[in-house]
Amino acid sequence: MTDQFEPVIIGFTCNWCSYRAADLAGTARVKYAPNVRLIRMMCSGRLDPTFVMKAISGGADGVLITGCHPGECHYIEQNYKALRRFILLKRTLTQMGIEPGRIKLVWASAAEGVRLATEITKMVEEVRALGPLNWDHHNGHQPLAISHQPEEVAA
Amino acid sequence: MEEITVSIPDTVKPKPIFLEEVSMATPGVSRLEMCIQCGTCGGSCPSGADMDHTPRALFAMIRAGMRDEVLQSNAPWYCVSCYYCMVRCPQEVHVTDLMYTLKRMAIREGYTDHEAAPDFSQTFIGYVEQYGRSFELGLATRFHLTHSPLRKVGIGTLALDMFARDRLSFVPTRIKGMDGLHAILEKAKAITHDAELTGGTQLL
Amino acid sequence: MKYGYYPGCSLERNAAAYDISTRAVARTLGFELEELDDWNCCGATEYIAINKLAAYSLIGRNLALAQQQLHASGNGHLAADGRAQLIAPCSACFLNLRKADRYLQEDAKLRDTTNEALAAAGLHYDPGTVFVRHLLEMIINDVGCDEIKRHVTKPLNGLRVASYYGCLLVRPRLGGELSDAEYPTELESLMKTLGAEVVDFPLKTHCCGGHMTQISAEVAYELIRRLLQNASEYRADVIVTICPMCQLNLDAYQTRVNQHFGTNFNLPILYFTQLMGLAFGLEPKAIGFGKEIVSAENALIKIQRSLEPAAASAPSRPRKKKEEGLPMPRMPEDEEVSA
Amino acid sequence: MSDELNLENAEERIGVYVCHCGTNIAGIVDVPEVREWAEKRLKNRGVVLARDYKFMCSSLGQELIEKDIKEHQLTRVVVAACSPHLHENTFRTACKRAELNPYLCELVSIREQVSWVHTDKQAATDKAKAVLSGGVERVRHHQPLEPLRVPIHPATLVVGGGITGIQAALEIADAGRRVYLVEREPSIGGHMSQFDKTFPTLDCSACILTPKMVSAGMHPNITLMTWSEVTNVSGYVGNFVVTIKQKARCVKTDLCTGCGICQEKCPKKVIDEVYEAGLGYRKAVYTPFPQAVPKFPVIDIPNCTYFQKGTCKACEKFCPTNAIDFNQKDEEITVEVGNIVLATGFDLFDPRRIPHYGYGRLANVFTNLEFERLTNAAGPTNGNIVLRDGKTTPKVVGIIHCVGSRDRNYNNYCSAICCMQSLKFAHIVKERTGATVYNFYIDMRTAAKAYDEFYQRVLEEGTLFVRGRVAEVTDAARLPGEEGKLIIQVEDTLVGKQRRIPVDMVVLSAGLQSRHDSKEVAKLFGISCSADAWFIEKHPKLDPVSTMTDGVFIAGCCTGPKDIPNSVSQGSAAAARVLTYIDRGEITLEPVRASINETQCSGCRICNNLCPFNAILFHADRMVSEVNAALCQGCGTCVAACPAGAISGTGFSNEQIMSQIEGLLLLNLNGARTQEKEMAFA
Repeated sequence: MTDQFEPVIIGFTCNWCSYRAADLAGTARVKYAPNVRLIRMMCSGRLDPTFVMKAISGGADGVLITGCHPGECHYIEQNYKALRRFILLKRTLTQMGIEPGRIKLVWASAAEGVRLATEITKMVEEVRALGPLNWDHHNGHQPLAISHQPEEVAA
Repeated sequence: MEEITVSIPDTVKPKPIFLEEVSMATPGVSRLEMCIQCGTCGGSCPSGADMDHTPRALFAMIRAGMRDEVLQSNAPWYCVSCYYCMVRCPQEVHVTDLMYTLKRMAIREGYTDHEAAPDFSQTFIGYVEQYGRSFELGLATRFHLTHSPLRKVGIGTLALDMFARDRLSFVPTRIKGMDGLHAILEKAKAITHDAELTGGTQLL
Repeated sequence: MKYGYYPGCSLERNAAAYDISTRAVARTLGFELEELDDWNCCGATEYIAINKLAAYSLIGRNLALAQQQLHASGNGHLAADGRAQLIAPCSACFLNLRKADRYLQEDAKLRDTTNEALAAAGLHYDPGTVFVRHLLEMIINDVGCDEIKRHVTKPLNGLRVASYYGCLLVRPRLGGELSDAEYPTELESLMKTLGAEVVDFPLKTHCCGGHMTQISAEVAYELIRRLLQNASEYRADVIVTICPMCQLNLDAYQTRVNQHFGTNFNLPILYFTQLMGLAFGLEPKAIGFGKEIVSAENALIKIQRSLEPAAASAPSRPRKKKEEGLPMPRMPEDEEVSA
Repeated sequence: MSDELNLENAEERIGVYVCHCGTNIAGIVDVPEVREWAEKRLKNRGVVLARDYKFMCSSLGQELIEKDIKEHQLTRVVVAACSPHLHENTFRTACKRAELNPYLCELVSIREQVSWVHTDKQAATDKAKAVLSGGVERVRHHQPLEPLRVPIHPATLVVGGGITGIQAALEIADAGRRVYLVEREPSIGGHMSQFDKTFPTLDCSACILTPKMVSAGMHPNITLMTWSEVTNVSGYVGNFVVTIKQKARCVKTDLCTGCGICQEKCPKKVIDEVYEAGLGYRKAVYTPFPQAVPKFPVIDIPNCTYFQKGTCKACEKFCPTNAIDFNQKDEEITVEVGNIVLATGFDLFDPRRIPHYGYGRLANVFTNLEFERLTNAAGPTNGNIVLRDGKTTPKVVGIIHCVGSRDRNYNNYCSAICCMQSLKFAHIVKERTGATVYNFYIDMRTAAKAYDEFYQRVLEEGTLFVRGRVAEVTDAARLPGEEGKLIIQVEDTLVGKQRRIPVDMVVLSAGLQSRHDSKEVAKLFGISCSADAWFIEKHPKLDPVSTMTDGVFIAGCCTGPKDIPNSVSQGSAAAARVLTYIDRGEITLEPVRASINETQCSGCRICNNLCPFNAILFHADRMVSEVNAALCQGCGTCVAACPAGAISGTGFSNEQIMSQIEGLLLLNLNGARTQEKEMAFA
């Protein structure tokens, strides 16, 4: 690979739509940027803002949140709650001086493998353009030591 | 990271095969590769009956790399730009745009010495490059004098009717910014010329 | 309402009737057309056949000028989305401008090189900043038939009109065109609003031959013949057009077509703006009547005698549900037909 | 951090297994390197051994895991292979066989999410490492769980009374189980009841369908609910509660003998847009066709003179058994079922959308469904193939394939049945009228048992085939011989020339498309739709009649265009799946549920309103909330919302996700993480 900056992006996916979209992208051999690492949850409604904080403080350069299209939630309406949290979260992060472009919400149904892949590649390029998240992880200092286990502080 | 993006790489290969060449030289996305040979274009074409090859056949020949046969074909010159083929194509191939591309290639590669259509186009743009506006009378007369002197009589009577109703002018209108337009077109042609030399197919 | 106006070469002379009637209609309906300063030819269908980049630069100059002039002269010209609105009455000009804008947006390389060329005259165009619209589409969607109806003082009662769209306004679909690529109905509803009787005209979006009249007359004559044939089969008094090229081919070449096929068509070819003018009570001379080669006199007379019964009705297909035979499928316009 | 973590569960002994999946994974990911890396770098995270194997899912691969669990006292297992949706169960069962709680096993996807979607081998291998490391961190926090056991209600709901639904209902009913068969129309039978002949055998559609309809109608185990629609579905697999709206029939079914006098006497003639495809008439009180099941008519209220004008009541007057009841109201019926089969079928593509084919404008252009009625002995012309005028027999007929199909402007897919259907039409026209028949096709698709032989037969009968997609159908005559005809303009692509073929009748083989309301239906039953609004299978090849939603099955054309044989097979397949569930009596569910730690709950009630299933109840006395595990679906929204962190979601606890994040970011490795990151993209 080239020596250009390779961002790391943590992606939260919904078990019913976007995770299956990722599977579909796989079975259809749709190519996308390898910079994203996905986590499966039962529903985008499960997304605890602290997860995002954790990812960012842990050195992720961006966070991708995905869920079912509005009105298509497997649990009726929980993706709307995810949406609300996302908007709030985005505002908070912006206040902390984190570029809004580093966190993104994408709706992707189980049938939209190609779309998910496109969105991922797009976001990777956007974050690459933003460059590394501008605080230093080297000395183990964590600006946001958010954790449900206080002792679990990243080295 | 081109190789792992889902978008089609926007790179000009040094020696593209004929199919790629035609597709690339077409503005926007031609979708030529997507043709399923159903013949909707050939069936829809108002002048399809006069073409030596239907658009569909041309596309098959392009795939087969039959460069000479394709560029010698009269089909593009019979295209009346009605765009029926383009809106009806089940694969959304930009048929009409491709016909323009083939015309340009044919002219550039000297396949069209005795065609009427290219000369008409040449004459037409001749006036545009000279005045910035088209000039019907000049166009009609000059073109027909060189091409079908026999018909110019008929055209003549037609022209008279037009005069009688003040629909034809003797003198072309010349735009103020002619120098500017001239500079623009010269520059454009220069760029095109470079592209021809460097094989920048996409610009041709 | 204020719009940029790109008349195009034809409207200077051979289609002067279109230009005159357009400006007249604009005055009646109260929208303003600001002509683009020092516009140049759009290249018709010719330039693109010779040199792509030169063709796009030629059109690019107009778009660049429009961007400058219209964005400068204030919001009057701007659409809701902030694009400057440029009205083209000629279908070929309309398509060339609209298409160039679209492909310059899609094709980065084309955009950059075109601007490189424009730079030679200190010009620059940002694709998407100018919203190119055809006169008919604008009148239908911005003014609207209800408003137009208010201005109709001398309805065209009894005049049987064949609405002819030709190709380049309805095809290809680049967004924002009329209702359909092959069976649009806007012109018909406009004509009905003017009080005219609209005849069925299956070939309404077929080709007039374009530049073929110059290159391969026989091909063109046949295309023209089909149109005249079809229109007269449905007993049209006039064919109404929206494009100078269509008008020229159907009007100026009608006699030659008659010679060529031994037919005797005598169908005046008028611009829709001329019929609007008539219905608005404007003087025929003031809206370019008399410039057509095939005289429209009979048509004019007919409107005066509008009280007389209309001509024998045209061959019509069984559209309504009939007790004998099998019912026809229900069509959206059925209600309209029965009404 | 990691030191503490080490101590925290130092006792964990994790086994890591990396699958080659032949070359599917190994072709892109350097599997041995990943294994070695895990062994070396994740040692201090509890990984005691790491192996790679050609096919982990093979019995040998599974035995490998079982053996290790026993010999190396593994307490956790991580398999890096395909998607958990494919093989999670396989490996869990393997653990179970080795007496390790199946929920202590984690499957991470390095195939669908790595090797299949990336091309750069180094990048892919590095990502595989990160994904694996995420799994290892996550598995450390897994809890031994017991699957939830849910009883299966033995009754089944079948939605849609076409051939597919009938088939499914009969299979289940014959097995002695209760079925509620719900149909929107007044009679079951669906599209098949409108056909005359069926390809390729040409046996009479009614003759083979009617017996099935009758046995469905008579079957003691089938509750037939026609003129009805499902309005609400709640609950989950095994225990659905379904509300069905029974539209007012205005006919007392207990009194009606189906004698048909009411239909005779009804003065109001209505064009039958459904059963007769708009080609024939029915009365305002009607049964769609003579063999209708049930035999009871319905009153079409919007068209009934009495309901509209207040007078008439002819049907009531003449009904010998006083079965007419104008006062009937719509009824809501609630039933409990354990499983649901959706067989809602298809809509026909509307050819009016292709104006240049002239349908609706040109009298003698017909749709395929109209033509079926035209050829059907019970149809408006008693099976006579005539023009729209009702008398003239066509001398030349053109049949156009792919109308609205294989076309990006309309439906981009192949409708699968049109080729055979058009061949069938060609045969019937020849047989009944001797007319000249043209078939206009793009590609001839006759790929099923005895289909191509039928093509041969139609060729033999002298039908003319033109390979070309028809450009337009017009009545604008141009050449001699075209006057008064319909002209089909097409490029004969095998000749390479444009042709204009004058015909008397045009038949459009309009494609199949999803029901206009399939999106709403999908939402009602909690399943998903493809872009074309077809219902999506759990797995297109290996589980074609199941959906992502347990207990909801799909069969027939609602999943995509199908011919009758395929629809019937799917009906039976769905029935088999349902019967398996019923016979098992209960099914085990993922124990993914939320639970509230009362000591931590502050009673703020934020979670209460978040739950769409009302699974959280509040104990005012103790001021704490509690989750009803039976109702909880495990979405986890409340877990994320609880300000006190009092709610935990099994399977997806904060610890599990938090540590997976750390793993994915390689924070679990000792030493500066940034180096690791560079390593990760060396």
